Amino acid sequence: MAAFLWLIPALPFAGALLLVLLGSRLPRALVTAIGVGSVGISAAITLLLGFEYLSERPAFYHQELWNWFNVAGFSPSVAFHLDALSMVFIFVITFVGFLIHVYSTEYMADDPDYTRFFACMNLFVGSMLVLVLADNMLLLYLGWEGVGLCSYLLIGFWYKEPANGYAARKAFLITRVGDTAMAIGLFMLFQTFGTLHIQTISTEAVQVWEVGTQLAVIIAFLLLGGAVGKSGQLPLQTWLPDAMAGPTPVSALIHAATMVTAGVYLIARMHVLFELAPAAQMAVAVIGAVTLLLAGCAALTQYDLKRVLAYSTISQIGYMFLALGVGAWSAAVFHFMIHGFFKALLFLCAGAIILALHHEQDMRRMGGLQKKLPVVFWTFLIGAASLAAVPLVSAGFYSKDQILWLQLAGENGSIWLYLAALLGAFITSVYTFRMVFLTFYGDSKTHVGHQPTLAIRLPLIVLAVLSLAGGFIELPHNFGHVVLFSDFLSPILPAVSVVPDFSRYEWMLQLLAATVSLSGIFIAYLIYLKKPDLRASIHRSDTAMALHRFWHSGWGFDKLYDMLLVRPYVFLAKINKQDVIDSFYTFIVRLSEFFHLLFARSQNGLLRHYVMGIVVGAIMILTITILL
Amino acid sequence: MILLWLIVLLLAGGVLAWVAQRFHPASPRWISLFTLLAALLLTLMLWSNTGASLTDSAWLLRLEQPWVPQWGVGFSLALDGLSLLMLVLTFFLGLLAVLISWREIQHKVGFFHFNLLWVLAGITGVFLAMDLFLFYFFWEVMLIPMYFLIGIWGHENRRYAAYKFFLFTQASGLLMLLAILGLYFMHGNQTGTFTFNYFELLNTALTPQAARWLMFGFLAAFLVKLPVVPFHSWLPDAHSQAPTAGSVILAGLLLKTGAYGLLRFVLPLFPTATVEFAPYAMLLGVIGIIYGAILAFSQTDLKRLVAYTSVSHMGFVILGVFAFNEWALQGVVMQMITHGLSTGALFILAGFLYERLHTRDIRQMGGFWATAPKMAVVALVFVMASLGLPGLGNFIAEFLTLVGAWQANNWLTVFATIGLVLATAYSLRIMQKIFLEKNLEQTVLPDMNAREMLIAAPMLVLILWLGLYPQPVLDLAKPAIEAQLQAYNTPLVPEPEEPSIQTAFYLPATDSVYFQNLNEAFYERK
Amino acid sequence: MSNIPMEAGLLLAGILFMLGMVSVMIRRNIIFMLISVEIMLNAAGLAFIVAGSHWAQPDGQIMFIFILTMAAAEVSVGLALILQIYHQLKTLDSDAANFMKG
Amino acid sequence: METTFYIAGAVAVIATILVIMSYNLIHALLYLVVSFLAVAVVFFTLGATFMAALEVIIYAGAIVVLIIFVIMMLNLTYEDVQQERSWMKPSVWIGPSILSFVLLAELVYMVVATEAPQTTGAAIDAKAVGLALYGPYMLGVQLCGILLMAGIVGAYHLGRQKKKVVHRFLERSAAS
Amino acid sequence: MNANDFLHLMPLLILTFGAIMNMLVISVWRNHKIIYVITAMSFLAAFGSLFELQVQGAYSIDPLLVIDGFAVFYMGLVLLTALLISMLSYAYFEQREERKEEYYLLLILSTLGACVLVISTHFASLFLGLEILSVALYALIAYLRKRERSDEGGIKYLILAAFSSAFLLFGMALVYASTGTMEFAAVAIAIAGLTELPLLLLTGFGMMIVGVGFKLGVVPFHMWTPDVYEGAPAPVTAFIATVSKGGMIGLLIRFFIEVDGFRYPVLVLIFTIIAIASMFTGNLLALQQQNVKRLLAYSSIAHMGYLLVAFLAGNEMGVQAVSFYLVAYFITTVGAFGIIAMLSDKVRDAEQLSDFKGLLWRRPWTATIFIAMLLSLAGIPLTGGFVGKFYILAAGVRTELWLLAVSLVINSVIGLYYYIKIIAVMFQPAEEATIIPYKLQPSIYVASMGTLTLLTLLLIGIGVYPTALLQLISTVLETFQVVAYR
Repeated sequence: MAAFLWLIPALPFAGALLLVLLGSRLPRALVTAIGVGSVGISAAITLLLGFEYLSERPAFYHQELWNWFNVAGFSPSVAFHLDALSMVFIFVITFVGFLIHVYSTEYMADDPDYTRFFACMNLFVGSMLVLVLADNMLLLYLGWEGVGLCSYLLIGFWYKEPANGYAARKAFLITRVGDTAMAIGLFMLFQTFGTLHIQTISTEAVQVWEVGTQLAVIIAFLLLGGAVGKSGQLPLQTWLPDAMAGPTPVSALIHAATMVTAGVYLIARMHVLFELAPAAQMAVAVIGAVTLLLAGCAALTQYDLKRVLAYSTISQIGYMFLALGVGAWSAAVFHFMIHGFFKALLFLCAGAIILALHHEQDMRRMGGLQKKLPVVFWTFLIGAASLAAVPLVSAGFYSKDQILWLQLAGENGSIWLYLAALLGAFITSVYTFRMVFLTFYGDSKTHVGHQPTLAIRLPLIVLAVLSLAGGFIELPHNFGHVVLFSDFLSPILPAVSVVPDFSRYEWMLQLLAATVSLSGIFIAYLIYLKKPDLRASIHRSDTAMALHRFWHSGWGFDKLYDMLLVRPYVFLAKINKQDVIDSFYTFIVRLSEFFHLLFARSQNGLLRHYVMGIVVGAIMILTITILL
Repeated sequence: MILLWLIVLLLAGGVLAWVAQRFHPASPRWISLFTLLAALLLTLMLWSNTGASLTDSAWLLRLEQPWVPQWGVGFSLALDGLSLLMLVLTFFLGLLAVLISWREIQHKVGFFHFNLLWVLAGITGVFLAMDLFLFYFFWEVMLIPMYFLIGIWGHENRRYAAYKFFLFTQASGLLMLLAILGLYFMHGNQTGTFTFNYFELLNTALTPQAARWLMFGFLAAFLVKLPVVPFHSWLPDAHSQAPTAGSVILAGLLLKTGAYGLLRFVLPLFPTATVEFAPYAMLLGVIGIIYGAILAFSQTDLKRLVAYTSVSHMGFVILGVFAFNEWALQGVVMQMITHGLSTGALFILAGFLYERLHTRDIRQMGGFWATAPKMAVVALVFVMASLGLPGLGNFIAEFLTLVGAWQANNWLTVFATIGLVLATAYSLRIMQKIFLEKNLEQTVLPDMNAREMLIAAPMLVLILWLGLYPQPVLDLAKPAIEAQLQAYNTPLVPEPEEPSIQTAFYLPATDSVYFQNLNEAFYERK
Repeated sequence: MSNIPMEAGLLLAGILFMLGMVSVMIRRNIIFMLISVEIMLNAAGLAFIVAGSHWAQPDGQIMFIFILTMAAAEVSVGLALILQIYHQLKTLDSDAANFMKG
Repeated sequence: METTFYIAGAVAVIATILVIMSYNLIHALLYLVVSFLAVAVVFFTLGATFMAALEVIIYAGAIVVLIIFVIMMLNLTYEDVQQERSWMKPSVWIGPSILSFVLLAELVYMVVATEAPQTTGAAIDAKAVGLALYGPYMLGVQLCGILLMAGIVGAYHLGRQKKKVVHRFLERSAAS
Repeated sequence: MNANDFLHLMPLLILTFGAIMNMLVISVWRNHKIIYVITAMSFLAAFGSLFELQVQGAYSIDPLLVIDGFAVFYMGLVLLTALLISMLSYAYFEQREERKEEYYLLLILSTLGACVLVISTHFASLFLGLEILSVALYALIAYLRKRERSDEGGIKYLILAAFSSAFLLFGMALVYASTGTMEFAAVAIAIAGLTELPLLLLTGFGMMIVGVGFKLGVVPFHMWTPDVYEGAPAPVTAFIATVSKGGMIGLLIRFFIEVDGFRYPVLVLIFTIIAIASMFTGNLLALQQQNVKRLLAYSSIAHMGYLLVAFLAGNEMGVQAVSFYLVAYFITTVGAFGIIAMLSDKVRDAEQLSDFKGLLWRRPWTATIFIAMLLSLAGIPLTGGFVGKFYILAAGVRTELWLLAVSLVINSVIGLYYYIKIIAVMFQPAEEATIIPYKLQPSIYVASMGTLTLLTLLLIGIGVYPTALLQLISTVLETFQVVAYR
């Protein structure tokens, strides 16, 4: 089966290519077949390969397609490397991707650009697969930029609205900033190792560098830059909320489940490097912590259903970074997977709602959908529970709990990070259930149109099941002690070393986390359902409202960047539209013209003056003769 | 001899095209089409025949004929991988230029094709000449027909643009001529043989002072042609005013002659002076990258915008050339080719749009994706190529250049890399303004027709091919590049062994040998 | 025969030459200009004769003869031209012959 | 002899200055004749007797007479003298005079500053001149002939009036 | 004088004979065609007689003349150019002047003067040659008597030329006073021992430069050029630009190299200043000029500056470069003025820039020839002008005259601007012609266009394959005894 590894990314690419080339001539059914089918077959191959992998348990599969190029020893290949880490990722990508494709067939059914949508989606899936399967950094970079392109195309899918185009460009540009840092990191990696082959770097790095070598730290920081950009972490997070301008399945696939977690993948992939650079690793944790709080607060204040989810995504990825920062690699990846399930679910539900409400996204205009869209309600609830980490039943609880626990218990952990994570968990459950209550409870405010059919329901249900059950493959050791997942990853990602003293507090901490989560739900219940007065009093308070506005605007980052970077740049470009350097040459031309006019006046046609000219010349010559 | 025939073929084709117009108004098109096709096939044949001979010598073909023996001027042509690549690009783009002009050029068709073919002949000569006099000769020969192309068939401000183009290039070219003469006499006084032959002149021993001045002479010509920032101001005008075919040839080929000159002449002739000058040259490159990008961002004239992107992209070329290592130089060669394709394609698109809308103002465009999806996709690919998206040729070029430049100068490379972000800004603006947003004027833009697809398709295929499997090109250029670098030092990195992956399982650390060598070499240099 | 220093002769020639030169510059009447040029040529001839006498050679005088010839030819052509101009412009003002400039 | 030279030189200079300054063409020409005669005396003092004669005959004679003929043909009147006077404003002549003076000063400086090789001047009689003229300078004489031919042909072509024009001119001169 | 002398003077004799023949024929029967044929034949015969000279070393006819390789080359150049000009003149004068026969007479005499100039080795022959040239030119310039401009040009040239001749003569007198001889070689011997020249001699040289500079039309003695170029009939303008200047250049080289003026920094400095000033002034003056004849006049000022660069190089290469450049420049100038002559109508010459509007579409072949000529002037490859300019630069660089070389480069660029301006005018959309050339008889038309085409081919020929001409120049110049090259 390993020989078919290349088919996994190739099929979506082929699908995209077919759709681009023949798209306009194909009947819609065939478009659907190609678009969904290619990803579906990929998913199937992935599953088969996964089973094979589980049964054979090799270190990794490797497949080289061709040597990309070879310049003076710089010889990256187009080659795939499948190990446990990639396995998890390709599973999520193909499987969730497939579900979302299925969902899209209904969601996008009325869109005139149906073909373009599937072409882009397929291209995205292909690129994402290349990203996670690449055996060298350059190929990874290819996928990395490829998904950026698809993200751009899909955010701006409804291109007629200028705001969408703006959001798309913003997404591309901001991630590109991070990518640039990453590219510089790659140059340095190449300079040091003479190759960009990931495995080689991983093995060599330990030999070349001591822990904390400056070069390693710099490179790790630069790679972090890339990760931060792609994963919407501070300070490059501002593009992600705006990215919700794209169709909802896109948000589900790209901006929740897969692409935005590429940063997590990168750091996990290069974990050797980060272990050699503690400062950078600490930075990962801090960034994660700060981001999760900031984004959580921002999510509290949003009215746009999708924006809430977007901020929540940022926040959840903050958790993953937090985990990565303390060296809990597999915990991060686990949370990635679970998050992939429930966040995709939430987005898809949101999509179903939006579709039903005639593209209404404002939660203030929703309400009372509990009865009218039962399937959506229940699945949404499951997703929300998972996001809010409702204890025991939800998968999110297990993944998040592990992270919380390791903040304290992990070797690199600290109480501050833990507290931040805990606070984040509280905020998460508040905004999650704020969303639930505002959307599904209360009075119905908008007419419900489209009822979801099978193509929507099926993905919702599957994902809901996964969001519930997914957590059971990895249970805390005081609580079932299932370590299927971390075991699976253990050849790749070292287990975090736990400070043993903390083990006995584990129960307590779990309880604390559960309490926090539930109390958050309760508070949301109070404010948004039970006691509307409370909400009104918040609205009356000036400070609260100022804070609200501040959070609503995403902590003012947009404005800040606008003022610091965008405006000066645009201004600079505007004033120099005519190119100052050009005026220098114009000046030379003017100067010669001036001299021309000056000389031309001497040529006045008067004979006497001409004679005088000769005399002056004679005088000059004689003067020179005398003087020299 | 075949090299001479190539040039003669083009010249004769040009004359024939001009004359043929008398007999049938459409015949010049067919004549130049077939001429270029023949030339392209000939060069491709050369390429396919040179697989084996590449390894032992950089030079594939040489032609030496006395020309002006009194001065030591020979009609000396030679072909190596670099030249061959440039020739293929020349004829390919030339072919496209004929196709684009099929409908755009409706008056003085014969004279147009005459000029077109003569420009190409001049360019071919530049890429082949191995005698400095001959080189300068061809260098100038290509100007006049280009001047006509811009001046006669250009847009509204064509005369100004044509003047500017001509004066800039001529001024700089004459400075180069001075330097050539200086070199000639220095060599002659040293050895007693006065010759313009490139291979002989390579052995001239120069005092640092003299080398510096002579290098500046050569640089003047090449930097203006390239163009590097303070000397770029001819380019936006020339590019935006030229007819589409002219823009394609300007951007795709004429700029490349500057890069080619740097590689072929400046590097090997003045190894010490260039090293001395390298930081400044790289700085110029970085300034060009960033300055060009900023200017491109603010333009509203589509062709002008693309022209400024050329300025930005050519910054990478000079950055790479003065990094003096194989990565960078390979990157430069790739950049020459891919930039020719991508920018050429953008100009072609601008031409298509102009043909339909009679404007180049992007403020009057918008929302064309709806009616012209094919064009949009093509544009998308080349816009992405221009911002350096991996998988397309430009990425390989820019990445290799930057990797190479990084070895030479860290900070400048950082700034050059920032240029990639700025490239994103202006590239996306192109897409946004033309194909996205609302179609304000309610223009129904017809999509590309078969002829236009015939133009676009090969370019798409090539840019993808170069992005995914550039090795044939790199292999072809390799001996040539090594030869240019000979004067500097032996390559830093010994040839890597073929990675011996027989099984599906990767055996790690096979390349640790060369990585260690590289490291040592690197730290030694520091 | 004479003890006249050559310097004196040359100075005389020089002064005459300069006088002729001034005259060409300040006169607007074309005939005057022509006359002035004759003065200059005559001065040059004087210089030749001074030099020839100084070196005791006939060459200086021969040059004078040539100058004489040339002056005659020149004056004849010049006068013919002046006549022609006078008929065209009805004036001898050299400033009036001023169609071409710039 | 020396005194004669200096006196003749002074006369030549003064006469030339008067040529420059006179407003009437005929007066100027008369002064010019004086100047030429003075120069002829200078030639004589320098021992170039034959040249002195030639100066008188050709310059003072032929050329001046030629000019006078033309002046007569042009039929200049008192208005022309007035006009001449009006043209001679200080603003016109000061600049050129200064220029000439500078040039003269330079020339004087050069002539005086030079230490010319000392040789005694000797009279060259007409015979020596003739021998040289028809000896080494034979070709020169022939070229002179060609020069005169050019002059004559040129003057003939340029001076030739269209019949009609001549006619009108005569008519007008008769009327005035 | 012996038979051998006569043999060596054959070209001059033939020209004289031609002139006399013309005169006789005119007195009997005025016929344009016959006179024309006689003239052309005498130029041709004179040119042909050059081949009979078979110069071995220098043949000197003491004290005035010398026939050596250099002289033969320059005479040949002058005669051929004169021949071409006479061929173009036929078409021009056929329609314009009722008395066109004297023109040819004067043309022959003028050419004779130029020939004497280049073979003279003595101040007397220099002077006589110069004057024959000038006096004939006065009449030629003013030949179209009915044109006010023609007369104006004539009188300007006459006064100024006589004025500058006076300077030349005075200078020669001073040199003579200082050295006691008027032969170039003897002057050279007289000053050979001196490291520093006596002031008197320098003054003499200085004043001679005025005369020479005037004929060459270099700054600051250039002011006559535009007016005379504009006023003179187009073929005469071509004659002034080529034969008259070429003769002077030949003389200058001979004299300067004979006395080895390069040893004296003063003279070199003067010529350097003149060269640079000429290049800049000429080109800047031409920049916005709307009258093509004036424009070419200004450009000729600049071209003389270029020539001085090679001249100042003062080496063998410099002389060859000057000679080569002259060939190219002559062809170009004759071609350009030939075109102007071809396009002119009865009343005025086609000299306004607007007269050339759309010429490329109206008369493609004529325009192409003109473009070739302009490009050659600008020094663009494929034309002789390029090789010439290259040669000059090479000579300059060889002697390391960097300042001059760089000035030349800058000026080439300035020059380029106005040359291509004319070209640009020619390919502007065709309009109604403002000037309608006289319809020539087909045979004359074909002959004239044939001549111009031949010139173009020649120009491109020496541009693409200069070897033959270079070979010729170097063999012919071998006999030219150069005292000392640097």
